[in-house]
Amino acid sequence: MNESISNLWSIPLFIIIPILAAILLNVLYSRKRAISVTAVVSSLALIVVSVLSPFGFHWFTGQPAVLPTGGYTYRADLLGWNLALEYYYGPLQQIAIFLASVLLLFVVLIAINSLKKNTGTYISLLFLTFMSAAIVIMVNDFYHLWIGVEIGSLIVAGVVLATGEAVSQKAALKYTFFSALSGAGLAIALALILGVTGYANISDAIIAMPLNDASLASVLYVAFGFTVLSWIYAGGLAPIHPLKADVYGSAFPHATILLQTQSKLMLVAIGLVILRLFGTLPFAKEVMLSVSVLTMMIGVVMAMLQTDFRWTLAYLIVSHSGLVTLGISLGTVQGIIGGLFQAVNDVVYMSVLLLACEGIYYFGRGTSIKTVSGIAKRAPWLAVAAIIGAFAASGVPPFNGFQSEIILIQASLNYGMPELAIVVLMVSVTTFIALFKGIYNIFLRPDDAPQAGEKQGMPVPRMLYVCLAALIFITILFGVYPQLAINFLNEAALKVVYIPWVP
Amino acid sequence: MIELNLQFLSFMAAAVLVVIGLGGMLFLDNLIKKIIAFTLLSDGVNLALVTLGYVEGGIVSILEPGTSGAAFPTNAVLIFGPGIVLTNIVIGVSTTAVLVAVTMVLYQRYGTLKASKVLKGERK
Amino acid sequence: MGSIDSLYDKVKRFVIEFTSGKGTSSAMTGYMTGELQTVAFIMILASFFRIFSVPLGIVLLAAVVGALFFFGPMIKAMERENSSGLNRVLFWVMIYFAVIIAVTLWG
Amino acid sequence: MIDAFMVIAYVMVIGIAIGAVAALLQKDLLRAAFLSGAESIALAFLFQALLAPDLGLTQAIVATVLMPGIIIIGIFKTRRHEEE
Repeated sequence: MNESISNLWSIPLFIIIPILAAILLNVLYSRKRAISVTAVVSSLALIVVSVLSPFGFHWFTGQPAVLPTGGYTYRADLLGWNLALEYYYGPLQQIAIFLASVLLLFVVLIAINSLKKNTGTYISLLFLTFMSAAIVIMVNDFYHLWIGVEIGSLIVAGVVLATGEAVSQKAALKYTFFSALSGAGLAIALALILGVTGYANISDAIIAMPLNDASLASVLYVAFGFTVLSWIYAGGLAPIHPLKADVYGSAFPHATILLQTQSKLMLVAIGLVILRLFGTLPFAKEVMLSVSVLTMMIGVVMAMLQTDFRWTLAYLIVSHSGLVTLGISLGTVQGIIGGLFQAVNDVVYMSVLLLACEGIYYFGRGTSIKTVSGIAKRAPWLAVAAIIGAFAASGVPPFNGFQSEIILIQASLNYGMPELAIVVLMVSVTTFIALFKGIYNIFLRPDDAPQAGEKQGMPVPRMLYVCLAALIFITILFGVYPQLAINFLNEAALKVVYIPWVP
Repeated sequence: MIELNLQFLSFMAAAVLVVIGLGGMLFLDNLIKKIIAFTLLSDGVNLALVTLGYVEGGIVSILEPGTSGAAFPTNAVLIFGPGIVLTNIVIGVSTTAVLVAVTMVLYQRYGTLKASKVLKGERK
Repeated sequence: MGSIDSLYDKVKRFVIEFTSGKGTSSAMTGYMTGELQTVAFIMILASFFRIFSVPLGIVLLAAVVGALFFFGPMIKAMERENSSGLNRVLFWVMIYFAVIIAVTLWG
Repeated sequence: MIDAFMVIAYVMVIGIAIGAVAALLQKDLLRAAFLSGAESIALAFLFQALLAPDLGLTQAIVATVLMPGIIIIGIFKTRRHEEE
């Protein structure tokens, strides 16, 4: 580990730049040129900072946590409690935040091009979505974890409300109601862990965890249950998935890119926290595995039934977050690498599909597979992009989905659970069927009744094709050279498994 | 025999609040009532968190000029509960504001507050 | 009541159940494939019980296969339970949480 | 051991329970909002008894002004009585 043990200049920038950009954009409100300049410059700055930043820590209270050797570099007892509110920026964080900021740039570009009025407030919400995702992926203490999850869920409601449709307002209302349950659950869980261990820092808490004390076991189980509840909520896993799918399906497709990125990063971050804290409890991994298998199965089956391409994608996102969960909850090095790599790939290929969906949306007649047809004649490149996205999502070799799914399959075979491998295979096959049901009907089916004078919709902004090309390039890059990403993720997985240290 | 001390009583009150809040969110049909039930739920969680940190016969965990520094960490009420609750109160208020705003928009659209009519899960 | 359905009647009812909802051909294929997927998934889940004991797994698998084909289209029930009604989701979450706590506390 | 302090705590606990139930049983939403505010004020006193006076102050402000205010704005923009 060659990270610096001192307060790092770059980590606060990931929080400060989005907040400042959000405030500025909110003030600018509808001045188009100023908004586009501010938004693009801020997201470019985020990309640059994420590339240039070294690895290391930032402590809010000025005191570090324990070192991996068990000693403290500096310790100040504040009323007997070692606070150590801490952010960590490492390889996993670097690749995750880099991808998220690239996607933020694309989303901002498309939002500026497509929306007509009041773009300032909307784009500031997009920046805050990125900020909550960055908080949760970098965090190493319960307090910021909880605040990141809470802020994230409120902002999701705001982004969804921006479409102004009835279905999105309902989705936002339901999603916000549930933030009560998960936020309260996470608060109780972290209070219990704080009470048992006495540390707010996760690395400290793991070392101080009284796993062998039988009298405290039930407290730990209750804390585990509540943490799993908020994990399910933040990541959109099995019992709460209808609400999350509503959220994905009723937001603008380009906003869904950021929403699913935020959700995947939260899934990874909270999942790794649960694994590090409670991984040694009996039945903890089994509970997580059952959650992931249920999510994959229900999500993919529900995706088959949808007749709207947006909702097909929404349920597919849900079911693929089950794949990520599967890898993380296996708890082996290979499994964690597979899960993290799947999260990275998932974000990329689902973005390709969602941008294609956005392209369909521009042709004016919605995204229902019953009414839209024959798009391929009008927009051949959009059809190509959608088909490449479908191939990547269902794990066809030259694209990135294949690489992570093969790691997941190998990991579950090595774990001694061939059923899980079968489930992963079935999920990828069914993804293919569900996507091609939509793609055939929308792109390839001949246009059944092209009435004269029918509204043709807006032209697709050129920016969308540029973003699609860049995302497809990343898809193929990770498919051909998976080591590019795996080198980053390998260290994180090793740290999670062998020393309970920040991933 | 459980002693009826303050901590036990507050835990009971918190449990009552959480149960009433959950029941209200689950069984009441009016959206404003659901929001009130939500505030009751978050109040119950706050009370539970404060009660977790309570120490029988302790002192308030604020360093006043008179208190001795040595006895303070052992006697003071645990600080993590209040620390979380202070944030939770603020988050509860903002969540309530978002909920009320969305409810107002939905009322303008549908003209009713009944959740069974407003939140019908229809899709395209 | 002793009305005995012939196999034809059963298959006919099975197919009609699918078309009662959104009766287009594209929706129909989705429902059919989804039904088969559900059956396969639940069979795989049942086979998980082999980690406790192999005979139990075999018996359970056979029972689940029988039950699935007896209860007809599972997909309808699944779609109904997966609707995004607020109270329905809240109910499922409570049950789920209770199951998690019970499993971990007993285990 | 029954002293004045414990009596106040008992009263507040009972007040919380009654206020919560009464707020959800009202047909008049405005009255429900005020009752939930009353419940929150009882909670503020209980925070005081639980040795968290800072929280008591915050909760008192939130309970008397912010929460009922937000809900009452919502009620005035929608409707006052629960429909059958």
